[in-house]
Amino acid sequence: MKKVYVKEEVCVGCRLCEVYCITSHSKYKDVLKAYKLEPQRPTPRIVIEENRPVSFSLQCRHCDDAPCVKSCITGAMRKDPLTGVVTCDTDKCVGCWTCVLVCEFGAIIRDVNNKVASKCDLCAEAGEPACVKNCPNEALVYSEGGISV
Amino acid sequence: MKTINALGIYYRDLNEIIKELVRSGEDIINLKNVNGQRYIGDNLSGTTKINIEGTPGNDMAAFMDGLTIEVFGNGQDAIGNTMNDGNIIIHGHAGDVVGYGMRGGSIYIKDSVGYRVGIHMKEYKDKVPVIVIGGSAGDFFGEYMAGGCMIVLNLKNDENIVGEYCGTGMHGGVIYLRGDVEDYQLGKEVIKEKIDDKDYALIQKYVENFCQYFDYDFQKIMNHSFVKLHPIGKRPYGNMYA
Amino acid sequence: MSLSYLTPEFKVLRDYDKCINCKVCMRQCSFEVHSYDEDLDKMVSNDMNCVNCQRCVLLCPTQALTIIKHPQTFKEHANWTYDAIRDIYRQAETGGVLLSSMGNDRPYPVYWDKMVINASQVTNPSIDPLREPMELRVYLGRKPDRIEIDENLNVKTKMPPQLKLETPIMFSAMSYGSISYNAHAALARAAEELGILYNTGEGGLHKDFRKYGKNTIVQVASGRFGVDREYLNTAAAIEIKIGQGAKPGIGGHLPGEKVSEDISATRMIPSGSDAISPAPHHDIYSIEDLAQLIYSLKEATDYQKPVGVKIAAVNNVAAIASGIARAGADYIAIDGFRGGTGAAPKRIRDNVGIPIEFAIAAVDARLRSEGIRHTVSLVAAGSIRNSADIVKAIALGADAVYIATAALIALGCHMCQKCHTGKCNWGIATQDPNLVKRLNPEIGYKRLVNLVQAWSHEIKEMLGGMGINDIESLKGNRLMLRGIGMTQKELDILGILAAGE
Amino acid sequence: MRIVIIGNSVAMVGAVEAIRKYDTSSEIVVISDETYHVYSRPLISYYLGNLVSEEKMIYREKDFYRKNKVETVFGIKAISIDERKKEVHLENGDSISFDKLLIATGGKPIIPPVEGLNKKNVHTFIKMDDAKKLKEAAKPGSKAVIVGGGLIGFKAAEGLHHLGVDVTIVELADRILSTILDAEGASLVSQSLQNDGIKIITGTTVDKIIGDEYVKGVLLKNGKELEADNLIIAIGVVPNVDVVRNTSISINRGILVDNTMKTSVEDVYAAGDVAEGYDMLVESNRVVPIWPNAYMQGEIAGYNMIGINKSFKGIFPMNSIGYKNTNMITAGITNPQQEEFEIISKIDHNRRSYKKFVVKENRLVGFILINDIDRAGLFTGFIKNEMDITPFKKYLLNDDFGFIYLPKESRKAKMLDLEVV
Amino acid sequence: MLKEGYVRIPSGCAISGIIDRTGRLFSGQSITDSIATMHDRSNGLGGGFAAYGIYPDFKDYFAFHMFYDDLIAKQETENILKADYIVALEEKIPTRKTAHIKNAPLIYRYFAIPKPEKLKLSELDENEFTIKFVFNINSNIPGAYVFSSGKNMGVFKAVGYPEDVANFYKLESYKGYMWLAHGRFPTNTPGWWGGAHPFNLLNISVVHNGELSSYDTNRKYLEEFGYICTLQTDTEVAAYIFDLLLRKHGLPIELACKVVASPLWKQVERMSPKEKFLYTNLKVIYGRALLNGPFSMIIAYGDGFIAINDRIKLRPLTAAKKGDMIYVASEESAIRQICKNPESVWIPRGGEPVIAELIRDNEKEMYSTKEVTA
Repeated sequence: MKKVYVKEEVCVGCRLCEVYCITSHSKYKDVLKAYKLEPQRPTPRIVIEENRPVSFSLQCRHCDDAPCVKSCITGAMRKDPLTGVVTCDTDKCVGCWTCVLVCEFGAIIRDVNNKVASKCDLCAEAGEPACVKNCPNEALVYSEGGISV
Repeated sequence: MKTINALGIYYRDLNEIIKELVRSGEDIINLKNVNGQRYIGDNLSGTTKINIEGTPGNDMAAFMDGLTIEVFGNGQDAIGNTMNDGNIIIHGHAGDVVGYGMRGGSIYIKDSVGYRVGIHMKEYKDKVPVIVIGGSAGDFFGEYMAGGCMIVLNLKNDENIVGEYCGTGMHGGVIYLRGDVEDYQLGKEVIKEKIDDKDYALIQKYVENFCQYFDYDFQKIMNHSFVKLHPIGKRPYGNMYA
Repeated sequence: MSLSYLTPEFKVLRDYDKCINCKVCMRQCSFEVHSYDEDLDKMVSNDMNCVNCQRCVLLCPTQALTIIKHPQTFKEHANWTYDAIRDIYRQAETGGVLLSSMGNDRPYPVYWDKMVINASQVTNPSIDPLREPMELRVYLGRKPDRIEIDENLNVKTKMPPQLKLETPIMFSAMSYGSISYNAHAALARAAEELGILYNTGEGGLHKDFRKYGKNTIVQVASGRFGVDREYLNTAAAIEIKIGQGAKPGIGGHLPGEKVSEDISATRMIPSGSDAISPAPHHDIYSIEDLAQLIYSLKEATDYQKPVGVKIAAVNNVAAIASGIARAGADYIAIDGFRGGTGAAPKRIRDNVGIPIEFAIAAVDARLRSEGIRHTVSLVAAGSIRNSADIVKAIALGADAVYIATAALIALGCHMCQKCHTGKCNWGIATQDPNLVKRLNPEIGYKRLVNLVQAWSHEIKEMLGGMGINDIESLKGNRLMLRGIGMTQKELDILGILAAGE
Repeated sequence: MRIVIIGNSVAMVGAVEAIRKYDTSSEIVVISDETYHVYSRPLISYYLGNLVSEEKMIYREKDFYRKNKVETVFGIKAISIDERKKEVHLENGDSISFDKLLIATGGKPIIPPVEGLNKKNVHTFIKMDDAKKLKEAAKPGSKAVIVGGGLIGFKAAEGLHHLGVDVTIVELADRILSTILDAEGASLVSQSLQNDGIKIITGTTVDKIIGDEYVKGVLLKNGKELEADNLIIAIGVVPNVDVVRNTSISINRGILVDNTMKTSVEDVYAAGDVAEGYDMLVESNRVVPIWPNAYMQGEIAGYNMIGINKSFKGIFPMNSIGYKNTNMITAGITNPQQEEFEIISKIDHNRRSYKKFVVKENRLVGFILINDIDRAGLFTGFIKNEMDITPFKKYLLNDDFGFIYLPKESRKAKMLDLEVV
Repeated sequence: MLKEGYVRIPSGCAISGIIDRTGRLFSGQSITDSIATMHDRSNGLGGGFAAYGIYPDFKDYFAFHMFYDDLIAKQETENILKADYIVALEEKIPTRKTAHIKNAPLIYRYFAIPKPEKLKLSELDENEFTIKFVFNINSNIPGAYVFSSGKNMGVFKAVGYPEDVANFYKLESYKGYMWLAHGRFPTNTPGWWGGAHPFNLLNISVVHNGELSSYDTNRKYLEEFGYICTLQTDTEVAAYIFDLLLRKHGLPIELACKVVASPLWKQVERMSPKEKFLYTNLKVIYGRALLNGPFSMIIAYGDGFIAINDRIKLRPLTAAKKGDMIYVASEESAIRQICKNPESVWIPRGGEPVIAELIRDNEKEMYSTKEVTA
């Protein structure tokens, strides 16, 4: 399946991916409105790691054998059998963080405000992940089967 | 071993012969009656030894990367230009700009050298170029020197071991002088110091070679005081710009 | 510390209605203009530091930023301008030589813009490059007087080495050190893709780029950085760097703090140590010495590689070029006084040298009058800004052009002229790994390829208009040019007629 | 082929989902003494505390059985197995034959031999019915004593606290959560509980249950007496191996399985809390009664029952639990006493956070994270993948620890899905 | 194409000089062999020689060597010459056909002395008178050029490699006690023979390697003293400066050398008070006569020559001695070619002249103190 990969060599650490992730998961789908109007700004669904000079953003790998799905105590975490996208049903999620415990990528973010797991859904609604679309340096790529180095 | 009478052979033809021999792995090449032919040893690598009788022309051993060249006579200008490795032994004096931009290997000169010797010598990792001079040196000795080691022995006791502006812009490497030097002769980027045991050991190592090549008495040379010149810092012009 | 008299050059206007405190601007500004004030819960700016590189402007996700020239003004004075006063303050504070970067920014006339190009009308046809053949390929190198063939039509002439260019554009010398690894990666790859050459500059050739050897011109400059057997053997051609248009008569100086491990390995000098390239090669103090080095390099490469010489355009350029041609150079690159640089003393950059337009015209004329024009190729450099400049340069007598500033602009340079600080926010003129990665070579090389391809197409269009279908027919074809708004003397030097003549 | 599964919890789901990935034709029969649609056992404390409604307890959507073509035999207990005849005997006298059998009967509470266990309002707390019963009995303002400060007791305490019950935990060990936490960690967590008025009594246990028909209180071994309206026995669980007694299926503490979840008897598998599978850290078989383990063992069993050879690499204990805003994640060996273990830890009282890493031979073998639990899975991964942590060991305690501290090659291999040459 | 005089043409070069201090005459073959060794220092666009002692039969006459583009120029020149001078002999300078020497002008020589009455009328001495004559021809007669005007000496030069030039002029047939040679590497091809070196005025001849960055300063300084720099070459100004310093101002040779290659202020600061006063004022007065930029040059002045480098020695120069013979050249090989085993070979320091004169009584040796045994 197509996933988001990062070329850390060209990640500039701007965190625009985060800005656009928030926007993409906001009600308005608009940067300004997402930040200015929404009472509770969505939790970004990506992890940004930075230890200068290296930086990169990390998105859920949507593992084939997703341990978060297997471990979820509520059944909130599901992998779509067709698309392979792993999503968290926040209605079901109780914030037990077992997914945080088992995700080897540390790619599941705790939405502490809502006490639910927040994770990359590849912007399923938008077609292309917002982080990839808005990465100013093409450090994020949305591709099938990894990228060559 | 191959012997070539270079008398009247144009440098290009001579070098073609030499290159061919070096590339075929010849161990020793004797060049007789060399006079003014340029570029001998240019950009060659290998272990060949070239013996030169006469006066080789300019840019001898330029870009050389290996080889040993022994000159039984004087050298001209720009010997060992941008040389990377190898060994040069000159049984006489040499002209200006010896060892320009030299990065490795060694040059031993029995007598004096001209101006601007060791300009821009630099070292990198295990490559440490060395020039040992039996006589004295002209002005601008070690200018912009960025690495390596130069030793001036002043065995003829010239009034000045080196000329003026010695070590101007120097930012690496070390110069050892057998004898002393006045402050006015030094560039403002160098400091003069007494040598310590480590320095002595280093000098000793190269002087041993020198004595072996030119048949000098080692003890006689070493029974004399040396001074050491080294740069104040790696950034001579760090504060020049606004 | 006493009061500094300097005032900011630029002002950051932040539209707080649009600012979302995302701090992208803060993270992207190496000059530390932007910061977040926790008490105010606002982003704030330090205008003093702003160089107007526009990184923040372009990355701001809400277009909340505008940078303007600082409205702060001095009393108007035609002589003691703001810049003149500012420079004095700077020097009075520091006692230093004023350093600047990129090309001469003084308002000298740009002669390219005073020349116009011809087109066919009726008496001969224009050519449509979309349908009809159009050749841009050039060969740089010494051309023998004549071809010699035997009775079986075998060529007997021993051809001097030639450099093949698919389009008469090369990327000019920029050293690894003055520009970043990624910038070099982009240039090298673009050169390969385009079938042209790029130039290492004097900072050595990184081992990663040896694979682009056949598209690489390596430089031998006074510092001899990174010059060894492999370097010489890898390259397609060797260029002796004598001078640079932005700073004729001045050497280069890469400060130790930019000599990273990687640069140290490439230049083969200890890291952290200044890399000084003095103005002269210490083995060249006269023209016959240049000949000596040219032939030293030819000997070194068995006469298989062209050896070029790059000089700055200066008063005597025609005579010097003639000497260089006779010294055995295969090509001469002439760099006009508007050429770029990673660092140059401002006064030198702004006051030394002559425009490339005059230089190339004068050199071409001189070499022709001596009958040696064919023995050497000419490369014009020093602020070629577009394809029309190239057409004009070739019509004036160049065989090809070097572009550098234009290439860097394609890569994202915003001409803030702060290369010498090493803080290039676009990842070009910097060695800071935090900044270098901002230039993605994947993107960069494509942009360069796009630029050169676009220019090449435009050149074809212009050639077609002139009724020419081979770039060779443009060389020295000064009848294709006319001058506007020039004195007779200027027209004479350029060897062109006035418009209407 | 007919596959029979005894048990209706997560190991069953793991098995069914694995089977149905490749095999849509085999018959699957699920037997359970409970009557509920498969629900989440760990959520019973949430249910108890009114944090989750009963409908939300379901672990898989309502059409799970139908969609997966599972025949359910619910409300009837399987009482024995005839492994030779390949039959499961139910308490109603029926038998169900099988080609493959998965025993996923889970655990059952440990009941200590204490006087007065027969009084009303003495509860256990592992099943939905337990929770319902307790919720019914625990009135706001009433008092509850929880015997056992382990995971079950801890979660029960939280639930009860949410109901407004005055809770006291009685723990025999010197601290609560002693199986997963060390003294520092436990004290930090205890603090949170105590701040909410939950009382914790350690170093003793219940000696006697006081009361008549209903529980009134307990007498502790230390002689102290506590009032109680409800008493919750939460000492722990043991594998529920009742159904395999009197069979040739080997049992230790749980049903012994190999790394394909097969028991000692052909065609009979076991998974989940009832199984004693391989623990990769202690390098021997062990019952690891945790939810993710149960799913994965069920899944492996499922695959193997339909002939797909997949083996279980092993498991180790890991838990993510919390009390209100106190979250803790632990895994592996968390409190070793032997010297061969290296401990890297940091406690921050201001942030009430605690990090502890247990290292053996340059491999991470366990950790405790309290309140600073983000990206805990990275460490779980290191344990699971037996990663040599030497290159980044010194950064483990960094607040921003992540892949960024890993050597570039291994980081990229991991993140870019590639084999880096 | 503009030739020297209309455009400034910097050039690089090879130089060589030989003197037999006893005054014994020797053929031009030696100097030819010497300069030919340095073939690659020139590019075939200029070679020349100065030979002293070659015209003993006419040693009191100015020997004018002339290039004429055509017979009109010759006629006009001879009209002026014969109006002012008694011409003892006029002839074509003998040449031989040489493959590499092309486009030769008309080359004549005249042995002449000023007519006494003209000299008297001019109120000049014969040297001044002759200089004026030379300047007049060179400035005012199109196509005529006096390229040698000393006594008992002559300059021979052409466009070509020096060895070809020697062959062309049959230099092997001349005998002199002092010879200079020059191989030129100009930065263009003037195609004009007058542009080759040596440059000569009266008995001073200069061969030069390098380019004077101070050219225009030097030239304007000389013009104040009546010199007309028709060639725009460095060699020309160098010759005039020595003429000014040695002949007109009567400076000792050593001091003249300290003008063209003056000590640095830093060095002057270290001198004794007396020296300091001298050198300070020398620099103050003759600052614009400093030859700045790279050069090594040989200045012959009849009795000998001075070989000197610029003060920071940007050009090569090697000297050697064997018996009464003194040799100087850009490269040692050029000396070794004709003197296989000199007694000593040395490399003079920057600004440190090698002065080699005919031996007179009670005279000490004046060449450099810096010697290295070969």
